[in-house]
This record gives sequence, structure tokens and C-alpha cells, in this order.
Amino acid sequence: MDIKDIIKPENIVYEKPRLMNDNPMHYCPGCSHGVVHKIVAELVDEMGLEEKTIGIAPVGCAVFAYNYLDIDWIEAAHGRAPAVATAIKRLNPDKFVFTYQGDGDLAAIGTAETIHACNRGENIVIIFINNGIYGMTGGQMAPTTLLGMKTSTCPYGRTAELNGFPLKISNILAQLDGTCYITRQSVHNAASIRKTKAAIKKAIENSMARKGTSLVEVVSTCNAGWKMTPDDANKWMEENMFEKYPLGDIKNTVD
Amino acid sequence: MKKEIIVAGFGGQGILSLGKILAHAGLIEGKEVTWMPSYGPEQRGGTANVTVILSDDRISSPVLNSYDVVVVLNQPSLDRFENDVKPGGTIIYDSYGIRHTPTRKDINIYRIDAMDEAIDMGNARAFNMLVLGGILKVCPVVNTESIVSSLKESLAERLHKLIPENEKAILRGMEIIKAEQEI
Amino acid sequence: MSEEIKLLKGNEAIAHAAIRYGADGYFGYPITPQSEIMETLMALKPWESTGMVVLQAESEVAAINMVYGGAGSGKAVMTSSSSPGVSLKQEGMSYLAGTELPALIVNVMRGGPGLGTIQPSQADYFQAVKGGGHGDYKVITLAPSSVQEMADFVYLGFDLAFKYRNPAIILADGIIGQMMEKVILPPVRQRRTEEEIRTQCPWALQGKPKGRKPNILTSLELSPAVMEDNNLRFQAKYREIEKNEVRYEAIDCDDADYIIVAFGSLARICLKAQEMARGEGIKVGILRPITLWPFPSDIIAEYAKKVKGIISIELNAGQMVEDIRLAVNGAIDVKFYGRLGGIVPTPDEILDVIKKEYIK
Amino acid sequence: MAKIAGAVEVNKERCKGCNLCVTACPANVLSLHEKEVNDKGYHYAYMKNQDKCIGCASCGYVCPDGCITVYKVKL
Repeated sequence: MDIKDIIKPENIVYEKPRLMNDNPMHYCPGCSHGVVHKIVAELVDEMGLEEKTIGIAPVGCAVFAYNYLDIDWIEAAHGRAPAVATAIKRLNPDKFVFTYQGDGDLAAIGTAETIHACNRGENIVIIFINNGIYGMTGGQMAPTTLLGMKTSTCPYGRTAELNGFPLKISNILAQLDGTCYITRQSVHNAASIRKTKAAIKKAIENSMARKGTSLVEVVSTCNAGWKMTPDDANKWMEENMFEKYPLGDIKNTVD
Repeated sequence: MKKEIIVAGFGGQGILSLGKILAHAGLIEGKEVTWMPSYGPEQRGGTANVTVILSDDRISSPVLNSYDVVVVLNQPSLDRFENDVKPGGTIIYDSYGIRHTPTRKDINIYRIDAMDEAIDMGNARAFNMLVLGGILKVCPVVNTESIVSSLKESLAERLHKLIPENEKAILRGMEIIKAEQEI
Repeated sequence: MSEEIKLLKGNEAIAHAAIRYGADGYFGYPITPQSEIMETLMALKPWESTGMVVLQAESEVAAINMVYGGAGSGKAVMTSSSSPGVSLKQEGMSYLAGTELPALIVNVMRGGPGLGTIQPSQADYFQAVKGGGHGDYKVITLAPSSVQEMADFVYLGFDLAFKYRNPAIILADGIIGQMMEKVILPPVRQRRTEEEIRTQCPWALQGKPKGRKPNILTSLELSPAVMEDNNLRFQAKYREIEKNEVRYEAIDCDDADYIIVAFGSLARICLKAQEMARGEGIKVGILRPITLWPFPSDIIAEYAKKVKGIISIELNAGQMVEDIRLAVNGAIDVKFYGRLGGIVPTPDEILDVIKKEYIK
Repeated sequence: MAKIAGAVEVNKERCKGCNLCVTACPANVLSLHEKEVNDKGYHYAYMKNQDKCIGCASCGYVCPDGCITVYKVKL
């Protein structure tokens, strides 16, 4: 069959989501952020939420998320996204309000805001990108950096003596009565991407049904920060990150 | 008309609410009023005081260094404020626990044994209303009807059943205040 | 409900006024001497009457960032705190200014630095009028000197904040917060509808209808050229505010030999001293800045040409006096008297200072 | 079983040459250009073995930059 007969609009089975615009993304080649952005864009569109969605962009690599997804956005100070989201959702209860945060933002500088928003059961969705490193500032240690992992601020590898332990914040948040759905997923292959999309969809449904706080942790790569190729980073993640951060639902009180 | 009043004593004696009822009565009568408490941990013990100013005109300072009427309900307050009575002004003191009484010759001195009376009445909570009655007797800055209306507005709904009791204490306070020196 | 007269603490007046203004949200954290603001709001339960959201946050930092989010959605939102808490809020205030969002912040000042004291102070003058947080920005600063003004400035503060898309501060102190006075509560306004927000605040986050561009609220801009343009736009707005919004009260200044410049509660104490001085034949006037930023520099410069002396009296080590000196630009020697650490001077003390400085 | 034909279009200017699509493809369809680069200097992905494409869209899913459009027809 001639390729011209295949490449026709009616035969499209996959394309860049409508709500992801044509601005080139500043992310490094192979960065997981783009995949998660696409999932969010697809779901907002598929669930008919375009006119109801307000995103809170973090400080960190995803700081410019607002340049890529055509929805209303506000940029939060480092770590404060859950507080910003709290007010937006409470003042606009029929809107879909989500934060998009990295590990430094959510689990270090914003720990208090994260825990208390979850504990109040704010009807928001938190999308948590855990790649074990500070990407934007150039690869420093994050709260989720694995023991032994080298970063620019633990150049000989993280040690418990000096830096404490990798923080499994999602497991902490699952202990809080305000959370209804906490899950840990990844986006390193087509199957895991489908699962993550299903998880974020469920989280959005929970928030619109006012069931409490939902958080989807996406264990991700930062190949630039890890100093690996994207392919190697995926392999390294599967072999190392998944052991400390096993995939699957941590809490689901909804179904 | 302008009256500058301070009531000082221990925290927990009901001084702030006394002042509030007085200020509120002034408000009911269309006066300008200012109620300025000492605030902070002293509300829970130690000394407390409240300045109440009632005036027909705009009130300037809520903080004063001399007063028309000084009401002192313990020795430290008497020692602290006796000299701040304006010449020709009035001091009212409760004799309970007082070792040395006011000595100034240029002011009116009244004594009210409100603490003893409250104990006799078996109602320690009546203390501040007895004192308020005494104040109103020697300095009728607002009328009694306004005070009764003020009680209604100052007290929470659930405490309204106590209003007759408070009224009685105010009237009793008017009876038990005694002049020791009038100039 | 039209106007209503009540006996209220300054802090309580703020709460009552916020509900009557039609504020959409309050986000706070307890700290003395301003906790009655949130306590009163919680007791009045406005979520049952006007729909106003009241929330106790986990920290001052969270509270100001809730304000940032709420303001971003075009709502009239506020927070309150006292000095140490307001230091924590500076991050959020800088973001509000940098994102050009309207919001009302109340600072019932107490003495510092550090944990300091819970007694009244005006030592956060610099922090309020010079920006406070990082970056070149200004916050409209209103200084109430009565409980009535605590209520009125909730309205004025919100109105100015929305007019200029800029945060506004009510810079009060422990005296005004804690004292009770007669208040004529301002007339009730309705909370704005979603439709009104859409027309009045087209920048607000409401979810993007098809056909409109996304509303993106951010203070981030990595291109220095664009960032400079942003800053120039802010500065132009600040000049506009300086031109339009200066407010002050001048009492007996026109025939005065000496002028006391004082703000907030201290202006009231100085007023009593001024009355006493006039009683003794000393011609003293009071110039009370109501807006600390924009500062009433022009009128002070005018009086500086006519009077024998100007003195700034403050509950700090000499902060507003710097703005007065800038205003008079050397035309006259500007003196200063201040008390620190939560000490409040009495009217007598101030009268003595006037006499000592000028009537030798 | 119906036979399936697929094809992939890569937005070559958007592509950053990360190679994730190449790895994700179960049919060994995609490759990065060895010599050619786009305006940003990336060796972008292209269909090296078009006839093997089954239109499974794995490449599209994993592409972080949304460069890939996937087509599929049943023959």
C-alpha cells in the first residue's frame, strides 16, 4: 500500500494533543515532562474541561508549563502551588484545579503546603514528577535522590549520614485522612503511559466529585541531570528508582 | 462633655468587660467612645487595665497620662495610678487587700468594698458590676437605662439570663460606694 | 443592611468590613495582636451569608500564597498578620506585585526585630513603603488611625488594589487593632458575580473558553528586554498612583509654627499633645499621612516653606522621617522623636519633646 | 486476521532526537538520521522501514515533544 494512502487525516490514530500548542518545549531531549504534559492536555480535552481548568505551574523545570498547554495558568512561588490551588479551588469550586510539581518543589520547600492541602482534603489534583534531582538549577540533590546517587551537591553520592534518606512523600500523604487517591506511576513506555493516563483521569474525576485530594506521582527520568542518554535513563530508573519507589496504587478510598 | 476613665486591677476581675459595657452605653447615647485595653498575657493574670473615654466630640488620644476618674482594684494599681488623677478628679478604690489608701488632698476619694460584697452575695462574678455601679453613682456619665441596654448587647445571648443579676449588682454597687474625701 | 453603628475593636472592624465589602476570601494564621480578625470572621460564618471563604492556613507563607491564587482568579481576597508574620508574607507580596494582582494585606504591627514584643510599634514602615520583598515594587500603604478607618480602609484598600491591579496594605498597629471605638460600618456591597469578574478582570483565571487565549499569570520572564519593559510598566503605574492617590489629614497646619508629622495610632496621641500645646499658646499643627505610600511629599514640602519646625514622631527608630527629609529636600531641619520596643509615648511626653526642641 | 498498515509522520523541526521512539517501536520502523540534522542541530527521527509499521502508536505515546503523528489502516 502506498504511504500516501495511509497518511490521511481519517487514518490518524495518534497525534499531538489539541491543547498542546506549537511552542517548542525547553525540556531536554527525552525528558519525561513532555509526556506528562501530553497526558494532561489529552485528558482536559477528552473530559470536556477546557473551560474549567486552572493549572498551577511550579518552580523547577516545569516552570514554563504554561507556555505549552493552552489552558489558564498561574505561576506559583517555589513549593507554594498547593496553597495557591487551595484558594483557587475553594473560591471556584466547579473548576478543575491541579498543581504540577517536581520533587524539590513538592517534597522539600513545599512540604508544609503539600501536607496541609492533602490533610484538608482539598479537591485538587497534584501531579508529582519524581526524578530524584533538581533539574532546572543544574542537577542538585533532591529529597527523593537515592542513596549513593551522585548529584552536584552530593558529588560522591548521597549518604544517609550527611543527607538523610530518600523521602517517600507519597506514602506519607497516603496516611492523611484528606487524601482519597495516591498512586505511583511512570511514563517510560507505552503501557506505563496508558496507566498513568488512567490514573490522572481517575484523579480528575475524584476532584470534580469532591472526594478529597488525589495525587499521582510519576517516577520520571532526568537524563541530563543523571548524565545518561534517555534510553539509559529509562533503564536506570527501572533498575534503581522502582525499587525505592515501587509503582502502583498506594491508597484508593474511592473504588 | 468628655470623661477620661481608667479601671485597673488584676487580670480576670472582669475589668475589660466592665469597660466595654460602659463604652457601649456611651455609644447607645450617641457619644464618641474609645476603649483601650492593656493587652497580652496580663489578661490571664497579673495586672490589667482599660481606658474608657466618652465624649461629645472627636476623641484624640486613646492613650492618656491623666484621668478624670481612676478606679483601682488592687494595691499595685493604686500605687501606679493615684498620681495620674487630674487635680479635682476622682479616685475609686476597692479596699480588699489595700494596705495604704490614697493620700492626695486635691482629689475626690471614694471607697467601694465590692470584693467583700461579692463574697457576701456568694457571687464572685458580680464583682465588676458592683464596681460599675459605684462608678456610675459618683460619675453618672451615662444613665442606667443605657447600661441595661448595653448589657444586652455586650453579653452573648446565652448569658442574657444573667442580666437581672447584673442589674441588681449595679444598683447594689451604687449603694455601697462611700465618700472618704470630697473636695 | 445599610449603615450600622457598632462598638468594635479595630481587628473586629476589619472582619466586619470585609464581609460587608463583599470580599470573596480571607486566608490567615494566628498571631498577636491581630488574631481577632480571623476569630471574628470564623464566628460570623460569612460562608453561610455572602459565600465568603474563610480559611486558617498552615502558615503565613501558605496564607499569602492562597491570597495569590485567589487574586489570580479575580476574587477580592485578603490576609492579615502582625510583623513577624508579615515578614514571611513578603515572598507572596513580591509575587502579587510582580504578577500585578490585587489583594489586601493587613499588618497590625508589633515591636521587633525578631520575635520582638506583642506591644504596638510602627517599625515596619520601611518594609511596607519601600517594597518589603525582593524586586522593584511598591505596595499601596494605608495607615488607619481609628477603628472607623480600619473598616473604611478595607473598602479603600480593595478598591485601590483592583483599580491599579496592585496589592494594598493596611498598616495598623497593636493600639488600633486592640482598641474599641464607635464604628459606622460602611454600606453592604454584593460579591461580584463570575460575569462581573469576567468583564472587570479579563486577566482572571476562570478556565479558558474556546476562542480566548489562555490567561497566564506569572512574574517570570527570562528575556531581560521584556523584563525591563514589565518593570517600566510597573514604574509608570506607580507614578500614576503617586499622582492620584495621596491622602493625608492636616489639622491646624495653616497657622502653625511647628508641624508634627505622625501616622496611625500615634497621630491620635500627638493630636492630644497638639491640643495641649495650643492650650499653652504654642502653635502646633498635625500632618497625618493616610497613605504612607504614596507619601504626601508635596504638601509637606509646601509647609516646610512656611513653618519654623517639622518633627516626625514615630514608634520606631526613625523611618518615616527619611521620607519627610526627602520631601523637604533640606529646606528645613526635620527633627525626630521615637519610642521603641512597644513603648507608647503619652501626650505629656510629646508635649515635652516639642517644648524641648523648639521652645527653649 | 486483517492485515494492518501503518505510517508515522515526524515533525522534524520539533524533534530533539532523543531516540525514545526508536526504542519504543516494536517493529524496528524508526531510526534517527545519521547525517541529517534539523535547524536546532538534532538528528531527527524518520521511518527507516515504513513497510513494517503496524500503527501501534507506541512511538507517539513515548515522544515527549509531541512530534509524531501515527496513521493506521486495515487492509
